Amino acid sequence: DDGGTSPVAAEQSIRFGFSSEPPPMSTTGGTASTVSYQLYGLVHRGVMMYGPDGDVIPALAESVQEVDPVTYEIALRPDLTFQDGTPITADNVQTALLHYADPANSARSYAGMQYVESVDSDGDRLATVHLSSPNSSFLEYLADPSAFIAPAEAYQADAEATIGAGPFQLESWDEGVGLTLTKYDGYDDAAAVDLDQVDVTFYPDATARVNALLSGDLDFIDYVPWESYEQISSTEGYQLDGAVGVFQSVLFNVQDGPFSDPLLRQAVAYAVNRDNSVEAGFFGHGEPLYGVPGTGRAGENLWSDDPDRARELLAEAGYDEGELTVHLLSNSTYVFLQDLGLSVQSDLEAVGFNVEFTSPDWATFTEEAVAGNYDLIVQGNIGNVQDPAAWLPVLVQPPPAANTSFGYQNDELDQALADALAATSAEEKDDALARAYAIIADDVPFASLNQRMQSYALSENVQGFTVMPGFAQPYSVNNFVDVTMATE
Amino acid sequence: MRSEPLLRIDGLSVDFDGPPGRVQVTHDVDLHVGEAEVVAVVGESGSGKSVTAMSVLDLLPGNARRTGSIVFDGEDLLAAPPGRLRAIRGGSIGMIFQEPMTALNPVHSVGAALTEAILAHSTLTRTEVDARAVELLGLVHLPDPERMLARYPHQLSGGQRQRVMIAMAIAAEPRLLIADEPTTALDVTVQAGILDLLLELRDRLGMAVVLITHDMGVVADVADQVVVMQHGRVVESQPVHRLFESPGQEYTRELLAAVPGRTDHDGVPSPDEETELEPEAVGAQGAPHGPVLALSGARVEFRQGWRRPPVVAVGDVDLRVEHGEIVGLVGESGSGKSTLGRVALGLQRVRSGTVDVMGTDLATASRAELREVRRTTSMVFQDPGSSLNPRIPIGWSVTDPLRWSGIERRRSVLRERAAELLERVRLPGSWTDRYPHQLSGGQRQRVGIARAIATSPRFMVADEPTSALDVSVQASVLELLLEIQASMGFSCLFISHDLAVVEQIADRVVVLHQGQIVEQGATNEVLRAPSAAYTRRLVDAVPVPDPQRQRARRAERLLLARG
Amino acid sequence: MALVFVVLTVIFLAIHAVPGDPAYQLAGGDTGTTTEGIERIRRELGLDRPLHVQYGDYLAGFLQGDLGTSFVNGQPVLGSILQRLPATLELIGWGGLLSVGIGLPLGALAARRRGVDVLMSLGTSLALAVPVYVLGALLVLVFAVTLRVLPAGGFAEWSQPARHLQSLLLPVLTLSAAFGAIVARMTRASVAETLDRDWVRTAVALGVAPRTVFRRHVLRNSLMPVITVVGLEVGTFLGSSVIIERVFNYPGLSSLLVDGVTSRDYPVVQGVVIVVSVLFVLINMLVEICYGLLDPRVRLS
Amino acid sequence: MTTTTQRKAARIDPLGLAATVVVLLLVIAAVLAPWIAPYDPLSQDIPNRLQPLGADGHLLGTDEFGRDTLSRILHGARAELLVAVGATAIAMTGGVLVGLCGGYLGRWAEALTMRGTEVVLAFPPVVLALLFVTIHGASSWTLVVIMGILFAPAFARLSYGQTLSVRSAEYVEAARTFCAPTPVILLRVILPNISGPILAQFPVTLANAILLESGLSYLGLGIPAPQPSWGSMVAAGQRFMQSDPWLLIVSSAAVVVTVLCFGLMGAALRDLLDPRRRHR
Ligand SMILES: Nc1ncnc2c1ncn2[C@@H]1O[C@H](COP(=O)(O)OP(=O)(O)OP(=O)(O)O)[C@@H](O)[C@H]1O
Ligand SMILES: Nc1ncnc2c1ncn2[C@@H]1O[C@H](COP(=O)(O)OP(=O)(O)OP(=O)(O)O)[C@@H](O)[C@H]1O
Ligand SMILES: [Mg+2]
Ligand SMILES: [Mg+2]
Repeated sequence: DDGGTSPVAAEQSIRFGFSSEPPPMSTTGGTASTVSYQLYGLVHRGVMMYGPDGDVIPALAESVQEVDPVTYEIALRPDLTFQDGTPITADNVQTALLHYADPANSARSYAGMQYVESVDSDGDRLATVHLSSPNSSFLEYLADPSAFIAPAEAYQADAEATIGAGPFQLESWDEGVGLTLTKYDGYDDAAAVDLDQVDVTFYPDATARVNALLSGDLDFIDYVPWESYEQISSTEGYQLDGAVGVFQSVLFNVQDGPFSDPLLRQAVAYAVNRDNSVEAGFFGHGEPLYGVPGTGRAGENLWSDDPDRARELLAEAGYDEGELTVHLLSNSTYVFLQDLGLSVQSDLEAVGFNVEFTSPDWATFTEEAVAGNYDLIVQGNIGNVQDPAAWLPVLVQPPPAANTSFGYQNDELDQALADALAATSAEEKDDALARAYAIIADDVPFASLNQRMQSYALSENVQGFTVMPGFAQPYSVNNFVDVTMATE
Repeated sequence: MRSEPLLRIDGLSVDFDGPPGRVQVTHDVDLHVGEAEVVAVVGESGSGKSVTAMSVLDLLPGNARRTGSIVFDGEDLLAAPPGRLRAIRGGSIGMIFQEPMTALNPVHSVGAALTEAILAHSTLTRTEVDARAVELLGLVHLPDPERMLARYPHQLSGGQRQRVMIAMAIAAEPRLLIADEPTTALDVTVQAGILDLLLELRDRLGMAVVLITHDMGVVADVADQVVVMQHGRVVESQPVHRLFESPGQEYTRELLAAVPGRTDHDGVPSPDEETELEPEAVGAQGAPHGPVLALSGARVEFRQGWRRPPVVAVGDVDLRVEHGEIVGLVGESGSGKSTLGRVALGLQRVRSGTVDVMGTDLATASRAELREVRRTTSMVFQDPGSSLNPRIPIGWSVTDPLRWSGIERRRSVLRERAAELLERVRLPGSWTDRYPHQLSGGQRQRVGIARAIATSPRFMVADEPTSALDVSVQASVLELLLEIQASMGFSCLFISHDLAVVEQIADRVVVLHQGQIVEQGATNEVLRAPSAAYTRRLVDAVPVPDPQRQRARRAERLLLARG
Repeated sequence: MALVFVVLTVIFLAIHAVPGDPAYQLAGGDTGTTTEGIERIRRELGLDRPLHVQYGDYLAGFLQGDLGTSFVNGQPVLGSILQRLPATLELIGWGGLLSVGIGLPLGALAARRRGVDVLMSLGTSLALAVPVYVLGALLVLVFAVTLRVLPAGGFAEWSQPARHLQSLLLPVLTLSAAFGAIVARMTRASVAETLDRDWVRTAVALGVAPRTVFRRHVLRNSLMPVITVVGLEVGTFLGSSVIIERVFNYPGLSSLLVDGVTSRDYPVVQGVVIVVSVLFVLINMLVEICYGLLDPRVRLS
Repeated sequence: MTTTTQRKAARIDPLGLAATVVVLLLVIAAVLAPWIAPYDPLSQDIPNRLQPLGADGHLLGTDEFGRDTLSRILHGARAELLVAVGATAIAMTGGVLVGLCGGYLGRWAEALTMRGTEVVLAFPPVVLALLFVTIHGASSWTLVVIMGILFAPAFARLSYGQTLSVRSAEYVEAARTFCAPTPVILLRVILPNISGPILAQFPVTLANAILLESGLSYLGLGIPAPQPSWGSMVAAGQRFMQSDPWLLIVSSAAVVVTVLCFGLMGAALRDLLDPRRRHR
């Protein structure tokens, strides 16, 4: 015969350089950095997930039915099992969602889950979720990689969540060095997964990470530093794959100090040179941003680079040139933020502010920022869902955080956003959002600077990987289910 | 009649490249040494003896330049390749350096140093080397050689170090030994033993010796040929008998005349040549009464690691130095003289007993009290080289005591004083800018003396202050001391192995033997009619500066020793 | 050991005085963090108690050999430290050996040869002034990225000896550049001083071979300051090879320490500092023993 | 004694002399920086960032914000001289004094100095610096103080060890015999004789100080950000090492030259202090 036995497929394994060591997987606690998302995306699954193009698609769920705006019926796929072999039931969903919805657990997905009022389970495959108020983004929240479903033990105090329902299971974790994931054969879609193994190594230093990739020690890295883009794209056999998502903006201390005056905030929004900021922070790898990102024409053109206007506004606010000294608090841990800060400082000084610049380390910075010990800060932000009506409130409402303007509160804006979220028609929603954008343009809760390119770099042996667009970019590693390693 | 000499130095000049430019220190020196011949080199301190000796093996510092010719056994040493020179060094030609204190590596034990010397030119086994080391130490009359092997240089007395140095130099039984003042730190009995050893080696191996010394007694004892140097030149070169009988040069005559106690009878000078000054009379000049130094039951022990018993360097000694008195302290090398001297100035703690200096007990004195005492005391250290700060010019060294004790602080005055002090010890007053390493051994020693007298102390410990001085300079230094004594009534503990010097300067003599006082009394009495056996041996061993008589005595002594 | 207590107390107080709330860091420090959540974390970490209670607790634990558990990953601190210690010790051990192996002869030679001296001055200035992250990056660029003969970083276990040595090569080289320069300079200075001592002349006069003279009489007498400096630097490197560890992704103690500081992981910082200080004390004892071995005057005084 | 200085000058090593001249020039440049620097060291020109040497009007190119590198080097010299050289000098003075006392006085002084330095040394320097700066805030003066504290123990240890082997030397004993007050013994008698290794440590420490400043600047704990300092310039330059190496090269060169010159100066000084070496 023709030797009908096909050759045993070579072990498919990928070597992945993480930009830092993720904290232990857990259902509690909020630290969900990119690396955590990556790890969760590989090991865990939630009810929903972000699919290859960044759309929300069912994951553990076979289908989700919106019974009414505050009631969702989740039907799980048949015969699901966790990586320890135990079956997944609607009880698991109930435990998980209620846990995430409890503020005391300070879960990362709390922002969306807080709307969950109760969950009913039929003990088998059907879970019914009742929301406290309508939320058009609820399904997106369910897709947040940190809103995964884990065995009940993982929801006890101090427990780790090492057992998941995702395509890869944790084999070993060598603290400070790396971890190994192997394919979970009980995964619902296991047949479609080509990779047998994911070898993760932690490479906190960006240059070291790039070098490890280019020297052949790694196949895939995340968080490519902007200064290395050219080097990688000009090296044969390697490529960059990225998306513009995270946006940077100038935030204000709205409660005390000069920037309680919206005129001055506007002055800043016009004073900054956004093209320069893209250069200074990201070597040109990003886009200037003149408004609210991801909102198209409606919200993206709220301000412009107009130093003269800024000068006028400064004068209008009652300050002569050089009369007003403000404190720009930056941090030194993230160099690009510091660089943006310096660029902003220079722009502000050009229109007549005096800017005092400090940049302590990250931990100090966050503490100072939360306490409002600044006039200005520059911070990066990303919406955790696509819908501006859902993610914008987080940025313009208390509680105080290190990435929101200190003390900012605008009831009109809040109302407009709430209206948008609760809107039942697209028109109604657009109207409400337009109102919100107009308020933002005048009141300037943040002065946007730019959106940065965030890229992975991979060797050409890695095939089938795609980056998700926009705010879904950090979840791109979900796509490892489609990756195949080319064998020479 | 004589064949080609073993070592032939012709027209050797040495100059140093110093800050003032090149300075020539020896001029056309000729020196011939035949096989099995002992050539003594005598001369003024600073006349170039050591420089000449060191040029043979190219041991001068890098800024020295030699011109002329040095031929050893038919081989031109100036042109010898490095490998060849290395074989000759220590192998064919042994060298004993003038200052044994600094010549030994402080971090190597005696055993290690000897082993290195032995192995440099032989391939013995470990045990053979050890045996040889012990044998060598025995040859140079070091007591208890096995224990000595484990000691480090800083645990040895001056004379002991010198003997280690000698042992190293003869380890390879060289054909020529250049010995630069090899017995300066040795008492006469040990000195006699060392000289015997050298002669024995000469007889047994045909070893030739270049012996640099200022002791005319030693010259008379062992030399065949004598070379006299002055101002960097050889002024006279004669067989020993001829030289002593009819010195051809004015300088040589002066040299011989200055020898203390060159008399017709024996080693100890006769009373008529004694000092003309009456110390007692001076001492009575209304100065405070009571002893300047009073040791009672002073005991010094040195720890020797954890297990071995301590060395008792000084055992329960009682000693007094009265006001205005010069007390000579003599004794065998290693008997504890230097230690006692250091005790007297509070540099060495006593294990028990009291040390009373001008009314202060140093054993219990506070820092301030100690300083107060030290304002009026001073010391000449046994080793002139290491007691001078190598980093400062000698002009500062001699006047620093004046500043430190607050007597004088003005720079201009100090500068004048420096020159003055140097001149008093017969050094050029213009040398204040020189550094210690630019001086000869005797010159350094004189700097030490100048420093010691700078503050016009009331009490001084002088540890072998004239050991490196030629007789003429020595005479003037002694005179200087007596003069100071006369004018200021100072007291001195004068440590020396040179009985003639002690005789000349001391009012009273204390004889130390193995850390104990075996005899003390007025100088005349002790040295003329010694009661202790050790003192008698000491007195008998003094070489007389007369070749004929000294040789007769030597023959007699050796006969006695053998028979 | 009293030293360890002083160190423990100082680091305890200092780290608690540094701004930056660990609970806040753990909670993520940005939107979505609730006050309740932070309070809960603080309670769980025991940070809500008065400082002296925390200190007493820590001390009690320390006396029983317990360095606490990490805020960040909940692992016992001692375990994490012990896991990383071998890599650090190996890096420093090899680095120290290589530095002394290169620095000592180089410095010794420079003390005698004017030409070498000038070159050494230049070379060591370069080695000292070029930061390790530049040198390390250059080495990686050449040997790993361009030539691909060595790994760009990481640490292979001893179970793979070839890979293990390969992974050590570049970090050790980088570490040795600066360290070796320091040794070379110190050796040069010290040897120059010893060269014209009288006892060297004595050895020469004995016909001892120049190399032996140098080794036994010059080098040995010059070693004291060199050993001092080596001891100091090894101590310093124990806790501060962080940049090397970063550049070569080398899992050592320093990165643990710096990460601990960055995330305000108090137990980790305290633990590492204490362990480093214990090691330092040990090194110091070694150095002092060396003093005694080298110089009998020190030993017997 | 009058001619001593002239003679010394005549025999000084030409390299040492050259190095001294460079250091002097550096000092002058630092002092005159505001007048001789061609540009304001803080004025940005982002479109013209990372220019190579000589690019229109920028002799040494520009940095990542388009600031003139030459001007920043000149202004940075001020920070460096103040912080690095200042801290090193403080560390040396303090450390040597402590070490001398500990080594010479023995007993309690020894215990105090050695245990004291141990406490400082037992802390990893980066952590100590980090903690200190985070608590006190970053400024040049904080840096001077912390680096002074950090580097002093090395000098203390070094001079302690050296003092131990010198203190029993006979010339020290002689000084004591001749009533020299303890400070004089320490400073005039012992110090010159142990100066070699100490002077060798100076440039090493200086380099360390600049690098630490660089590291701290990088962590944002150094000389506050827009102010130029060589350390932060090196740190910044490293990021663009491959694409635009000039910033790194220029700033590193400034550090290298400074370290080299201080090293050569130290060597010359050491030879000056050692008459034996001077006389050859
Ligand atoms: N630090 C020390 N440790 C051990 N033993 C020592 C130490 N110093 C001296 N000694 C021993 O003490 C004894 C007395 O030494 P000291 O220097 O006083 O002798 P000395 O009479 O001056 O001899 P010399 O005439 O040879 O100088 C010697 O045997 C010597 O070996
Ligand atoms: N390194 C040097 N540099 C300059 N001059 C020197 C140097 N060494 C010795 N001299 C000078 O050379 C001359 C001869 O010195 P040398 O040591 O040979 O005298 P010496 O005859 O051995 O005297 P002493 O009997 O005092 O030992 C002295 O005047 C001395 O000052
Ligand atoms: Mg001489
Ligand atoms: Mg003695």
